[in-house]
Amino acid sequence: ADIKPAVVFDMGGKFDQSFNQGVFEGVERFKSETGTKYREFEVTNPSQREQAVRKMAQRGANPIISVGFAQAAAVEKVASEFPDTQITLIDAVVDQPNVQSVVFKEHEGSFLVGMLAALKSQTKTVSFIGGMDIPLIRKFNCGYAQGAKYAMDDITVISNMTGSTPTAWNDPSKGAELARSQFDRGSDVVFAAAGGTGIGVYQAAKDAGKYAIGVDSNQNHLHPGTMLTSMTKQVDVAAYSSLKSAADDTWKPGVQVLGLAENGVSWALDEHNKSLITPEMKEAVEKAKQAIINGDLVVHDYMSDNSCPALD
Amino acid sequence: MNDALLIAVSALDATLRLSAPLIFCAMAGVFSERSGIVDIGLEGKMLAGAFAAAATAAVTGSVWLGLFCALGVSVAMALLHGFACITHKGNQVVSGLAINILASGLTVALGIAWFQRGGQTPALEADARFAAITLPGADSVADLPIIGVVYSELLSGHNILVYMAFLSVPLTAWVLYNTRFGLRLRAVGENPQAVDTAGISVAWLRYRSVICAGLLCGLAGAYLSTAQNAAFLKDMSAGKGYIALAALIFGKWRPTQAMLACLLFGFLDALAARLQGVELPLIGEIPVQLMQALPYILTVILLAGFIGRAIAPKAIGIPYSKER
Amino acid sequence: MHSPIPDDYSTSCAPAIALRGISKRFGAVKANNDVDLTVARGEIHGIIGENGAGKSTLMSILYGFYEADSGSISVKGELVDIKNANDAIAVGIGMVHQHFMLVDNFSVLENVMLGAEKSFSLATSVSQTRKALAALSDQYGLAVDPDAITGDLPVGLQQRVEILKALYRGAEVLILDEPTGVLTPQEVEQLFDILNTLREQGVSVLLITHKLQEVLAITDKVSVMRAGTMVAERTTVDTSKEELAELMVGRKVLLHVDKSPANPQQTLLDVVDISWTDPRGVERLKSINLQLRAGEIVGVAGVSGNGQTELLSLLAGIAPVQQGHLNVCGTRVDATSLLDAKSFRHLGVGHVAEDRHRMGMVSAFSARETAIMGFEESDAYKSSGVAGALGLMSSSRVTEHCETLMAQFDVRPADPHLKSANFSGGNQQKLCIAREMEHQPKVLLVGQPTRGVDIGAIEFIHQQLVELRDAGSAILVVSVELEEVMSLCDRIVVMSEGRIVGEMESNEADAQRLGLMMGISSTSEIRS
Amino acid sequence: MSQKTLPVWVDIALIPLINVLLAFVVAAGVIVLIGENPLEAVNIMLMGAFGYDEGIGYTLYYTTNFIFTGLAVAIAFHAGLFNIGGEGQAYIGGLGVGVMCLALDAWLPWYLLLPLAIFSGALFGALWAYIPGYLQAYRGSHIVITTIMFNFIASALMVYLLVNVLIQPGAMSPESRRIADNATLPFMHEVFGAMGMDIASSPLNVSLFLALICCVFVWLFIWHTRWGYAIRMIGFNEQAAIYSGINTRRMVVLTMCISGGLAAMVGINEVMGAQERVVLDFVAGAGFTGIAVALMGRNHPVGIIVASLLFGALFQGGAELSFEISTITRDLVVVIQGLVILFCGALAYMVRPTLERIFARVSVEKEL
Ligand SMILES: Nc1ncnc2c1ncn2[C@@H]1O[C@H](COP(=O)(O)OP(=O)(O)OP(=O)(O)O)[C@@H](O)[C@H]1O
Ligand SMILES: Nc1ncnc2c1ncn2[C@@H]1O[C@H](COP(=O)(O)OP(=O)(O)OP(=O)(O)O)[C@@H](O)[C@H]1O
Ligand SMILES: [Mg+2]
Ligand SMILES: [Mg+2]
Repeated sequence: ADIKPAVVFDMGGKFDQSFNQGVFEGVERFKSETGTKYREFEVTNPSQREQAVRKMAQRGANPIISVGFAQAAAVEKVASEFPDTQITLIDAVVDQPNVQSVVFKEHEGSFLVGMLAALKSQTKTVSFIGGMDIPLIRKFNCGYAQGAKYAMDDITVISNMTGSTPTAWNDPSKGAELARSQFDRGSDVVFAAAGGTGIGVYQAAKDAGKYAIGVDSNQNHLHPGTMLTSMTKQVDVAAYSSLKSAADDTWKPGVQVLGLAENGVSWALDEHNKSLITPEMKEAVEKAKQAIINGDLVVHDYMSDNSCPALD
Repeated sequence: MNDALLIAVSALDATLRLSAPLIFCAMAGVFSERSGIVDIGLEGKMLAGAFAAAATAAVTGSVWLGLFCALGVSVAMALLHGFACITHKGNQVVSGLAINILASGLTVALGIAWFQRGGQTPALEADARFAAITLPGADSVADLPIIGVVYSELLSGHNILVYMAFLSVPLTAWVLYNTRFGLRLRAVGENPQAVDTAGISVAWLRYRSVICAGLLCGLAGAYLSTAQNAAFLKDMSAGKGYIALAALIFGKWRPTQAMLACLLFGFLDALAARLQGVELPLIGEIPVQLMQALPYILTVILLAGFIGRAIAPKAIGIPYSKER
Repeated sequence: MHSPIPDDYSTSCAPAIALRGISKRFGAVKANNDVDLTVARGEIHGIIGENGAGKSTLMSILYGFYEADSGSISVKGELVDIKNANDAIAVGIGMVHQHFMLVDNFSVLENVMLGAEKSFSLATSVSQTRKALAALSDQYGLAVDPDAITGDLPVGLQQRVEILKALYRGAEVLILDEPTGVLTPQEVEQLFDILNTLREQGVSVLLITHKLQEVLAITDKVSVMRAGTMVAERTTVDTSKEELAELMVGRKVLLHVDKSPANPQQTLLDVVDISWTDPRGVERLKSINLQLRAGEIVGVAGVSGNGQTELLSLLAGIAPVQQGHLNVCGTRVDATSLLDAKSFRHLGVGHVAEDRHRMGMVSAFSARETAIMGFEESDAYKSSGVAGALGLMSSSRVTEHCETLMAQFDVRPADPHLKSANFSGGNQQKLCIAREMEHQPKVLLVGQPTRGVDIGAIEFIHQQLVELRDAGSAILVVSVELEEVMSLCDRIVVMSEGRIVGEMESNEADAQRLGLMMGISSTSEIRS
Repeated sequence: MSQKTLPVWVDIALIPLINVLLAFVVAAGVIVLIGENPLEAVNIMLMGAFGYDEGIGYTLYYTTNFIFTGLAVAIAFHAGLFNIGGEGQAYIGGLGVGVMCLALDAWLPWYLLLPLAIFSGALFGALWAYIPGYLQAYRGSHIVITTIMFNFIASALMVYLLVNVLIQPGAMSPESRRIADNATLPFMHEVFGAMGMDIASSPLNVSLFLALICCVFVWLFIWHTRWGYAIRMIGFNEQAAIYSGINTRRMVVLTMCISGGLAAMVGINEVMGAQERVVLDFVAGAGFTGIAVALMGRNHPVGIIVASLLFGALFQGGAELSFEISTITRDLVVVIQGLVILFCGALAYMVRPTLERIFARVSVEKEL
């Protein structure tokens, strides 16, 4: 069927090197494949979320992709006003008959890259740099620490958050500085879940000859030889398949939890980093992945109880 | 012992990197404010410079061309400030604010139009950035105790703009205290009538001062986007212009003291990155926000006259006019 | 005459400076109107005149700070075009401004060199200037530490720096604008020694002052200005203090105030041993003792700048008492009292400020707002009922009040809503006086009651003051107009250099005697 | 300033109008540079801001904030003080509003809570302005610098509180819990809905009325009370104020407190109205926009309402513009705002000499 899709990006903007950008890439792919144009809006002010989603609905957009947990309240409201409009909400859950909520098990993916970091580390110290200090990012952090400790139980995990405001997603200088301070404290692998801030982290790792791990999309190509791997979160796939299913009339409301089993999160291995990953590392990680999928290995989700035993 | 030294050295190393843009801006502030023109617009000029540098370097691949454009754009904004405040006797604070807002909007609006990356410029290749310079002999002395570490780790290995930042301080001091231009500049900030009756044009003198400020802010901007980082990002100056302003006041409008204030604020920043989540004996964990606010708090305390007194140039902020 | 032997006939014959037909307006003010002036080489030429006569303006034109609207300037016989200070310096004119043009936090050396640096690098300039300065100091006996911070120097030395600045630039004509106003007697003496030396070296000096004593002591020639025009020129040896006093302060119309003899009653204001030092450390008032009784008008005569302004501020509660004390209508006020102008008003003190533009009114206010200054808290202007309880003022009451005052004092135009700035000077003054008199003050302080006021209005204001006196108020009038003081006041005190130097009943006073007393300074006492 | 005088309407209407037009002409240049049609942009902005009920709602919602901050800047201006700290005062003021609402929302309905929240917000905002005011009056620290510093300190403090104290456990973003429904200000669409009129929903709430009441308050206070009289006297001529016996220092501090209290009312609109909770950075630059508003509105409540409406329309129309034209983003609105501040503030007197010449010529011709 013919669809009129629309996307409402959140405050970071569609080039945030993170989930907004992931959605952007997904819908761009859909656009180039099907030639379907879409409307878009970047929110700049908290009060604009609802305005934007509603306006999309009013203009007859269908489906609407609403990006980010912060839009949950807006989606909840607008969804009830426009029961015929299909809304896909990414990274949060809204219980409405016309809303599809897509959330990810970031802790599972983080667990795997945590393992890789620990296996690669010469100094028995690895580190994590988050963007804004929010539970979602602590979830990454917690999964990462669990993975590292699972692979090597006497490893040290250093964690830092860039800041507590949205500017923390966009502060590469600060990210680089944090990374350097972690290297000074012995870390030789750093995982950044910090949006645009990560750019600075990777650069610092490259300058210092350490390893870095990318996030959300596959960022291995940024600095081959430095990027150990990336923890991919298939936001683009989610966005793409949401539009695709709408076009095929197979779009379904409800909650989709995408973890390792669903291939919603994973670790990236490609030509840019294959020389860094030894067969033993790969084997260990794949084994753990299988165990998690089977349910033999349970990764603790920070957001389930707002605590992280692995980091205490 | 050696570990402690290394950590100290690395914190100081970070201090140098972090204070470099502050120092450029503070020196810019010295030129402008010592001539009697309030410069709230350090932030905006730096941001515009950062954008110009990154955009040009990304397109041409030449970091020097980028630097050149940064200087040009920043000076153009300084001239706008001068046009408003010197020629039209406008309110200097309002003009500075306008420049900051304009810069923050224009850089992103143009960036989106030109590069389609949400205001970001394309990431720069290594040769389109200012690379680290190893000072002569750094490797050979690296093994000497203390001195070797300090020289090879702390002093060596920064990019050229960091060195220029620190050179800009003696240069500013020299211009200010050892040249005819500096003498007149200081005079016009204290008593423009004295300068006028001595047969010197107040307006032209002040224009030259704000141009100097523009040049230095341009350097700060180029540092942000082509040396410290490898691209321009929206609002990447992140309040550094205001911190530099605070440092300028903290340093009582004097180059060397302003530099020390910049180093202090840079050190606080470096420390903040290292103290995050660390329990300190007796004090416990220091909130990051407190560290971030510390430069401003210190400056207010200084301004209130509780630790020494910062006396501004007498004629600062007052448009000069002959008529009573 | 002190002219040196001419070394070159043609240049020495021509006057050092000749001004012809100089006019300059500031808005509506004709600050200079067709002024001529000639100064010979090696001559000290005095220019005297009242405040606002246009002396400073004329000198600023000569120095290129302002451009004249019309007229010409020649230097040594050649017509010159002086557009800015640079041009003036180039033809050898130097000026010491009334308000010093010095950078306080610079060293003496830096101040001297500013604008005349010989090279881009200061080091070279500094050493050159240091040498030149030492030479100049020797030549003219102008010793001053070149490395001292200018702002820390006493005013006398600061003035020396100004003179050195001019000489360093090769000035052959030196303009001094009221150089003695801020000096101590010793400093004045030193200055005069310097001027004598300069004259001997062939430098022409233009000396602007109010002080007749000084003019007679040092000048060769004197020019008198009044209201923007040059009214007379005299050779000093051929004139007298009396003549100059008359030329300077004399009015064509002698005012006569109709009044009965005073009938002084109880003391309402007692000033006991008051001394006062300004923030710069200059002692402005020195042991002032003064009594003001109900039913009399006391005049304070004196050249402005001799402490009258400070005295008024102190008596009005604007400046705090430092030493000594006051007795204001039965209340003792000393350094420990925390009273402000408002408290003084409550004690019954009215105050017409000397300078209405700086203090007495707010140009941007409408007349009705200016008319309640200082009394805005009065219940008379409150709204009635709830609005009043909430603190609202009644617009109509304020307007009515202003209309009443305007009618009483014949303020024109009688428009309470007109901006204060748009009234003529005389009408502004009438409004201010009306405001202060309305509340029947026990003590009324009046600074320059008729400055810039036309003759009709002067008479009216004088009458009002006399009526207030007869109603039992004590009035203190500060004025630079001798005629006014003599005709209006019952008793006159003369102030000079922060002291009361004389006191007399007004029927014993005459202009010459007062003028002489005003000119009395410790300098002349020391000299004689 | 110049001696020559111009008719009043030129000063208060024509010059601001010319300045705004100049700003828009330059902005049009930027739009052309970006490759879009400025006329189309203007059309979209106007329609977006005033063309339909939701747009009007948003425009007025922004306007509400700008009235508060504009009044805050203006009242300080009347005393000759340049309060750049509206941003921080509004932020801290919102904290005051939030604290009161969060503490009492379980017990009180909004109409009982509102006065308490206004009081608490104003108190917090006033306190944040008190310190710079005090330092200016009694210690001679320059208010421009101290208020700038206080904006940053406020921001750091609020982040700390939101992240560590106010955040509800488990929440993603640093924001307080929602204020209970009965305690939040009714939205305008709810009010109209109750009256049987159906209008589109927008964040516009009853605090618009509070803003208008504040305008009346400021007007009365400045021009009809003795405090306002004293404030204006200090602003025009401090010497005259001292002559009149006004305690200028105390008035400076008082003025700053009122200014801060007015800025804090942004917290009512945002915390108690639009967002219904304390969120990060809810002031969103309104404090700075207030400076432009006060400059354009010539520090008079009526002018401030007009200027706020202009900026409100600019924000809403600008959002609409970025909605419709993908190459134009929100940042262009920032540019226009900067240009308005530049032309209406810093270059306010640029056209004056020209106009004076024109008017002088016209009046001479009339005389002939
Ligand atoms: N820059 C100016 N702008 C406007 N009016 C001026 C200016 N300078 C002088 N005037 C006016 O011109 C007139 C002459 O002033 P001037 O300073 O020359 O007087 P003066 O004789 O030096 O008086 P004083 O003895 O008080 O110094 C006065 O009415 C003064 O107010
Ligand atoms: N700026 C102005 N705008 C409007 N009207 C003015 C302005 N200045 C003066 N006037 C009016 O012009 C008239 C003449 O003013 P001016 O100051 O020349 O009077 P004046 O002759 O000096 O009177 P006085 O002797 O009382 O000072 C007055 O009625 C005054 O109200
Ligand atoms: Mg004079
Ligand atoms: Mg007059």
